Amino acid sequence: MDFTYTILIPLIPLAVFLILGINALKIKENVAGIVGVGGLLASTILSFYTAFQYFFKVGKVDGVYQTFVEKTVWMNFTDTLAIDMGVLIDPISVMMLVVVSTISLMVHLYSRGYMHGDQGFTRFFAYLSLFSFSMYGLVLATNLFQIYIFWELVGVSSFLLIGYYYTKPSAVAASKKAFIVTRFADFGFLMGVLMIGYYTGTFDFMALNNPAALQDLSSPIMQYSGITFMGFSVITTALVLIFAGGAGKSAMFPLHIWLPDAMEGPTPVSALIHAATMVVAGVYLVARLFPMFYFVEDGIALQVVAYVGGFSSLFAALIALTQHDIKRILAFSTMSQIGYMMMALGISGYGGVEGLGFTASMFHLFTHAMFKALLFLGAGSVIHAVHSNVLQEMGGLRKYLPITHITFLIAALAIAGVPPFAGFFSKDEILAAAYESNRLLFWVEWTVAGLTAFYMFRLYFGIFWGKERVYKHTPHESPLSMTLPLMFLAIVSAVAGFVPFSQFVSPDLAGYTTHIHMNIAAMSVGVGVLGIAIAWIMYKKETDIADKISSAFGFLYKWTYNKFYFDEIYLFVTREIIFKRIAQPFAWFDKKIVDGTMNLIGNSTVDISKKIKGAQSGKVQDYAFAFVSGVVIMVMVFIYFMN
Amino acid sequence: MIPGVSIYEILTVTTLLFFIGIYGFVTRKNLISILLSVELMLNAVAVNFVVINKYLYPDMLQGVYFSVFIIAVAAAETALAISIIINLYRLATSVEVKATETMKY
Amino acid sequence: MDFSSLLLMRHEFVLTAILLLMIVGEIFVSEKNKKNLVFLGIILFAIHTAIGLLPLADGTLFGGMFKTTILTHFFKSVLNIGVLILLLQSGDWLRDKVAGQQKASEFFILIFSSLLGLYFMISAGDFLMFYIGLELSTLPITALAAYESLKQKSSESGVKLILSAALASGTSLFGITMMYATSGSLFFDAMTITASNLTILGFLMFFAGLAFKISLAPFHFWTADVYEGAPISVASYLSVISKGAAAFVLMILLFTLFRPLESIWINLMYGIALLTMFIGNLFAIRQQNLKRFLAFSSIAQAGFILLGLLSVDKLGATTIIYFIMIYVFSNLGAFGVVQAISNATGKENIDDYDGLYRTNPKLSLVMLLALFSLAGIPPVAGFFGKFFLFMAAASQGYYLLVFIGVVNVTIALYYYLLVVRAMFLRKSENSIPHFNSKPMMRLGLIITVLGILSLGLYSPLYEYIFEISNSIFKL
Amino acid sequence: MDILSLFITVPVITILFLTFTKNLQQVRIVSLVGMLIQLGMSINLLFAYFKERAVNTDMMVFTKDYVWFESFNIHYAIGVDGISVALLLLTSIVVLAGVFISWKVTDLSKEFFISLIVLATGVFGFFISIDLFTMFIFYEIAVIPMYLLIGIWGSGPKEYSAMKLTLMLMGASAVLLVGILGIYFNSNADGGPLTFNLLEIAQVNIPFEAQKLFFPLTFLGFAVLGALFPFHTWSPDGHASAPTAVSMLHAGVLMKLGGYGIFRVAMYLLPLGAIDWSWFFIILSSFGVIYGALGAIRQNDLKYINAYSSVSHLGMVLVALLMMNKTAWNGAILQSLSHGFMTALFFALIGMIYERTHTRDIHKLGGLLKVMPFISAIYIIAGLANLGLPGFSGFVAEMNIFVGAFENADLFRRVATVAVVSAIVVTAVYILRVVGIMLMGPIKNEEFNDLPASTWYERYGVYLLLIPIAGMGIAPLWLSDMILDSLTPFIARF
Repeated sequence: MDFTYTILIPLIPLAVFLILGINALKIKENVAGIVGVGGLLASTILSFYTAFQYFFKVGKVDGVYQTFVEKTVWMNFTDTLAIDMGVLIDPISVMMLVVVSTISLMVHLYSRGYMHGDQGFTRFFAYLSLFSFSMYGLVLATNLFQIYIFWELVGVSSFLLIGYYYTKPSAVAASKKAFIVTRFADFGFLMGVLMIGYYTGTFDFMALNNPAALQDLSSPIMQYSGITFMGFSVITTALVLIFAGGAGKSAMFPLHIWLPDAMEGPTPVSALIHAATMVVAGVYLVARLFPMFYFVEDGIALQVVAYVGGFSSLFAALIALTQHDIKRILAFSTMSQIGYMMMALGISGYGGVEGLGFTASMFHLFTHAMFKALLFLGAGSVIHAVHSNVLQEMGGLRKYLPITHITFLIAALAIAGVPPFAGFFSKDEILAAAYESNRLLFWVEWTVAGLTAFYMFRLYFGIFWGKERVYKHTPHESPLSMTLPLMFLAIVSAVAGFVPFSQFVSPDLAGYTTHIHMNIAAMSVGVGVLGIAIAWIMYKKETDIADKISSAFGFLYKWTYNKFYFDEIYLFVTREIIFKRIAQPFAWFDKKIVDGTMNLIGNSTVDISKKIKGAQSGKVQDYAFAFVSGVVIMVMVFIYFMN
Repeated sequence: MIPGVSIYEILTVTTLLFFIGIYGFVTRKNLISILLSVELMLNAVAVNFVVINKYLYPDMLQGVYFSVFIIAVAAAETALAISIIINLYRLATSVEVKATETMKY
Repeated sequence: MDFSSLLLMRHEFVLTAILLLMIVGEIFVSEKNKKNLVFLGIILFAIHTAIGLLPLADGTLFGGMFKTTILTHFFKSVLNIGVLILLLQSGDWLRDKVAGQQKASEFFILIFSSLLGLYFMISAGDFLMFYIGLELSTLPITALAAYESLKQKSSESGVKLILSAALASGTSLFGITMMYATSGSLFFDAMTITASNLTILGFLMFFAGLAFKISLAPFHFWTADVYEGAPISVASYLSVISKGAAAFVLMILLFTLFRPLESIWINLMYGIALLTMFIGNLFAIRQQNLKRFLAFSSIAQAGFILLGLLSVDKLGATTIIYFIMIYVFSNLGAFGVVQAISNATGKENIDDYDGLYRTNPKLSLVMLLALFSLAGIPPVAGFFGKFFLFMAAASQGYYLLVFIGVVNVTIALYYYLLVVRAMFLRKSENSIPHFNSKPMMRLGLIITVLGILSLGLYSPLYEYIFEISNSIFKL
Repeated sequence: MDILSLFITVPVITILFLTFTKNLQQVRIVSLVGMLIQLGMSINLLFAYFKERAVNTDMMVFTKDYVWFESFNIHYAIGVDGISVALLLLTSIVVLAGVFISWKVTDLSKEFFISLIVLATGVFGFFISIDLFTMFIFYEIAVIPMYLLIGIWGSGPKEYSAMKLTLMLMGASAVLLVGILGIYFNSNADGGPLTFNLLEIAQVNIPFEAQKLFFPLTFLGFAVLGALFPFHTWSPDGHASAPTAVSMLHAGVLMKLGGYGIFRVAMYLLPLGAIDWSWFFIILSSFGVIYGALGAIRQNDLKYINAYSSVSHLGMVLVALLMMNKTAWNGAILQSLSHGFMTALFFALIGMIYERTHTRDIHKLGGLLKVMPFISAIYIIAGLANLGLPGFSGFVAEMNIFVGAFENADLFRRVATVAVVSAIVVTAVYILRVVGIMLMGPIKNEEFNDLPASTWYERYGVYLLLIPIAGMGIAPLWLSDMILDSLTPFIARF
């Protein structure tokens, strides 16, 4: 089966980007919109066609999904080591294609309404296409280096999109922060890639993800795994470093600080990049290398993934409880949900039902993309209506924005894990997997499920119910171009749960069938409903319970409200340590010491010549004396040396 | 060939003469006397030539000729120097060494 | 006896003839035509230079007192060309400034006789001839230094020069007596130089006299003052012609007569070279008057010449001659420009040159080339001269000295660039106004520029010198 | 006239023509035409090289050899391999761009273009010559015009900077000259004649003591031009004072002579010395990488920022050269090329910004993206390229360097490698700092609103530099393979 045409999926958006980008100043808004959406529509159709072909036309060959690779050499490092460019078609990449296409298309449609009248409209669509191109490339990558290349590209397109309102200082700062923090993580990623390249002698996923070779320590890719670094095999170290890169992109603790600020970007961007697609790249990366993570040294690296994921999800959920900026709340919930996925990957096994965690994680990635994008777009629609994204300035919007209200509710139910919405199924699988393998993490995630439900409905009630606010001009429902995507996504998030996901996606590509685990489902739904109920009590009507509680847990509240002071710590490190304590002394050293010495050499020469000018006294007798003494000295030196 | 006088005595004398000349050159304040000291040096040399010739290599006369030339050249040198010094006197109304210290450093 | 052998002295005879002609002219030419004696002198000398280029057989005269080889012949021609350029450059000065004072022909007479002295010095076969040549080359110049009889500085420089010269010649004569005493002869061929203490003593004193003429440290102090006071053409004659000739002679004597003392004078040259380079450069850095400036730069250049002496073979000899030749052209270029400007405006300070390029671009370019050539910047000739000297030194393994030498090149570059800075970088409202230099000056400068540009790149010249420099060891 | 000597003759002829030009228009036309021809020739050379390489497996192709100074065995010997071909292309492009950018030079324009082209001639000559003597001559020819170029047409403390730059580089050439002479006088170690010819010397095995003595000298002599810490201080001042085109040419091309010379002369001829000394220079240069980057963080003058980033990037080149394997060397050459284009582009843009706003202090600038979108957009692209974004040349080069450096398994080089790699973060910091402060954010100065848009010659200059940057970044295969293949004779020496 030939999947070469899939190369078009990334290339079309690239072409669109170049067209729109090069004459960003000339192209009119509507043209740009049509070109952008059209281009992406094409890619989307192709992606769905690919998915259909892959899963149903080709299907399983003797019980396993095939992996198709089309690649060509891009650059040679050595005779054996090279960067290839190409496409790799296997269940998760196809799944990601579907996700990315769907969300991206929706966001494109939505943006035509949302960005309407903005003078940078064309530029915005150019950026979106650039992002889609990079994301497709990342998804289809055939080897570590290719994924790193597109990894950087999505990073930069996210940078551009966050800084889209470049006259807003906060936006500029946010974009810088996002880029530099992820760049810092990528440093780890790159080191990991280099180590893999050096110790295994290949970057290619097909070669790396070969379980047989991974278990046989004499195989070419594992031959150096004996070499240890700080007690771990170098391979493990490399994997941990690579995960660090993933953690940076996916805003895992402690590299999460850029995500909330990233909300400075236009809301569609937050929906596309910082909720649905780019931030899950980290999860995708781990999933991509799952066999390595799992088999190398019995998955020590995988443990790291699990605990980081688990902690991040709890950490983010706690912060989300107290935030006021609705987009930031969503941002933290994103972080916490990604934590879920990471954790699920971390505790997953490999073969058959063992791989439930893997499947669940991918499943959750899929569903989460849908309803989180929906939430963001909904939030966008709300902000579009009230021109504010502070929770306190909203309330009772349900009659002004009916469609937004309903869709938002569906999404909220989905994320809260209420059956039969999509979130329920994926979350249930995750919890089930966790329950099987790691009780501690299971309870953590269980709590998080409750917290999620609570803050989601705090948000929901806060926006659409609660006390009516006075709005400058009465809010009105967004245009169809915006609500259409909402409705579509709402439907998806409602029904996506019934996809028999484990049939398609599993670590060993074999696929298997799952069933609802009733007791766990009960527990999770229970805690979810509990959370919703509390939120109902506190925020449905205008009450002061919330304030009472918050004042009761004074310092805890302050901590969570200030995101545990993480930004401050980072600020301190960068401003005080790096800038003041390191860079400034360096500059001084350069100016004074290094440059100083160079100048000193020059000046001292001139000074000497000033000093000795007296010798040329102008007295002929002094000259004569110098002459004679010159002779005498010569003679004396000669005598000294000869005798 | 002066009987009873060995070459060493004469050479000692001439060497003394030479260094006296140098000493005079370095210490005199007056240009003319500096010139005289130069003459002393040259004469010391001239005597040297003659003596070395007579005492060591009497079969040839190179030294003697040389001393003749030295005397002649010295005369020319002196004449030239005097004329320049006179010219200087015309301009600076002094034949002190101090008059020749305007250019320095 | 066969007088045809006297043709070996062709240079000397022709020059003497010209000299006498000038005297005759001085006597018989009427007052108002005195100016034209300048042309006469230059034309005659041009003819002499032309004749000098004709081939000349090797040989000796007067029982070895006078020797001529293809090398000395070649070098005399180099000196001729140098003097010719110098005369061209000073021609206008003589006509306009001096001829009024009825002294134009004196200048020629004195210059020619000094040149004659250099000839004899170069082809001297014994110390008597050498001494006569030395004095004959020095005394007329002392007269010329005091040439501008109305300027006190001029007389002062004359006094300084003649007194120091007398001291120097006295010292070297004393040295000669010692060597005479030990070796029993004054003929270079007959002398048997052995490393006895007295000989070495004599050699050192003799060397001091020659070093004075080349103005090597610490025998250089007269240089700057004399250059400053003397007329520019005299200064340039001192710094180019007589210095070059003296260096050439020093090389010949060291390579042939004093070869037995090699182990001693090698170290001596090493030390003196270091001292001279540093003294020259360090003093040059803060000079304002261009004549003093060039004086010290020429001292530094002399220091570089000594590097070549360190390799006592064809290579060393060739590089030295080659360097001197290039140095003649470069320095004459610099002095020429200084003279042109000083004739036109009387300004001799570096600051006066501010913004020169914008008013007199051609002169500034000549100066630029000359300075780059002195500094040793490719592709102008000076670079090749210096580079080959360094190669000569390095060929004997004196890498440290080479390094110090190149460091000195850098220092030198600094002060040469100061002049360039004044001419090109600076802007000044009262900069020297534009003027057209006189035809003779222009011709002189053009020749120097051609020399500066071609001598280095045109390798056959070097190869030719390399060929003939064998004969130095046949002397 | 053979294909290579044309690279010297064409500029010389251009200069001759320039001397006869009457007015500004003629000056521009002549220099533009001359440099266009030059660019055409280098592109032609590229294809000719591929054709030749297919049939000819010598290290150097198109070799020509004319005796110059017979007694010294000095020849005018020329030849090229993949490396020099690439660098020639770089040079001609940057020079042409420089001509475009300095279209507006009116004060002594004739002299300006003459000196500019003299500089270029030196560089071209340096890259084609395989005889140490001619190489050295061209090296100095390339350095000297800088004095006039900075001193006359520069800005700020130009006299100081010009003098400093010239003297430091000349001082470096002092060290270099000793090294070269050392090589020359040891080139008869196997009893052959003394020679300056690189290829012949490479056949001789120079005794280890000599290599140990002369490698550091040769290395330093070139490395100062390559802005090796701590001899880099001429570069910030020099660049800050130099006129735009000169900064472009100097940072873009002239500084590459350093790395090229080190590779071609110091390392190729003295491999044992290189191995013996590498540890020391790795310390210096890898420190220089971080040092330059950190230095750039604190600067406020655009040109200083760029100068320090050059120190950091060229430090990478030196580290890579010392890592002693083909991948790293390939990276070093690619980095030389890519840095050449990028930094030239940067200086060109800085020049445009300065020309319009009359300041280079980023704190005085702000929101330029709104008022001069073209220039600012290109600046952002250049910045992203500079911090090694995939799709641009910088990434390709740096990845080669990193992978190559990582090939050395010993701890010391590992540490150096990590230090060098970590520079990508710092680079991002200072690039984004500039972008954030200067291009984004609100407009600081109302006058900026009515600044002129970019002119046609500026655009041409920019495109000229941008195309190769993107080209190298998107399709590096042919270039890197061409260089890799030329590296084989080098690796054979180690």
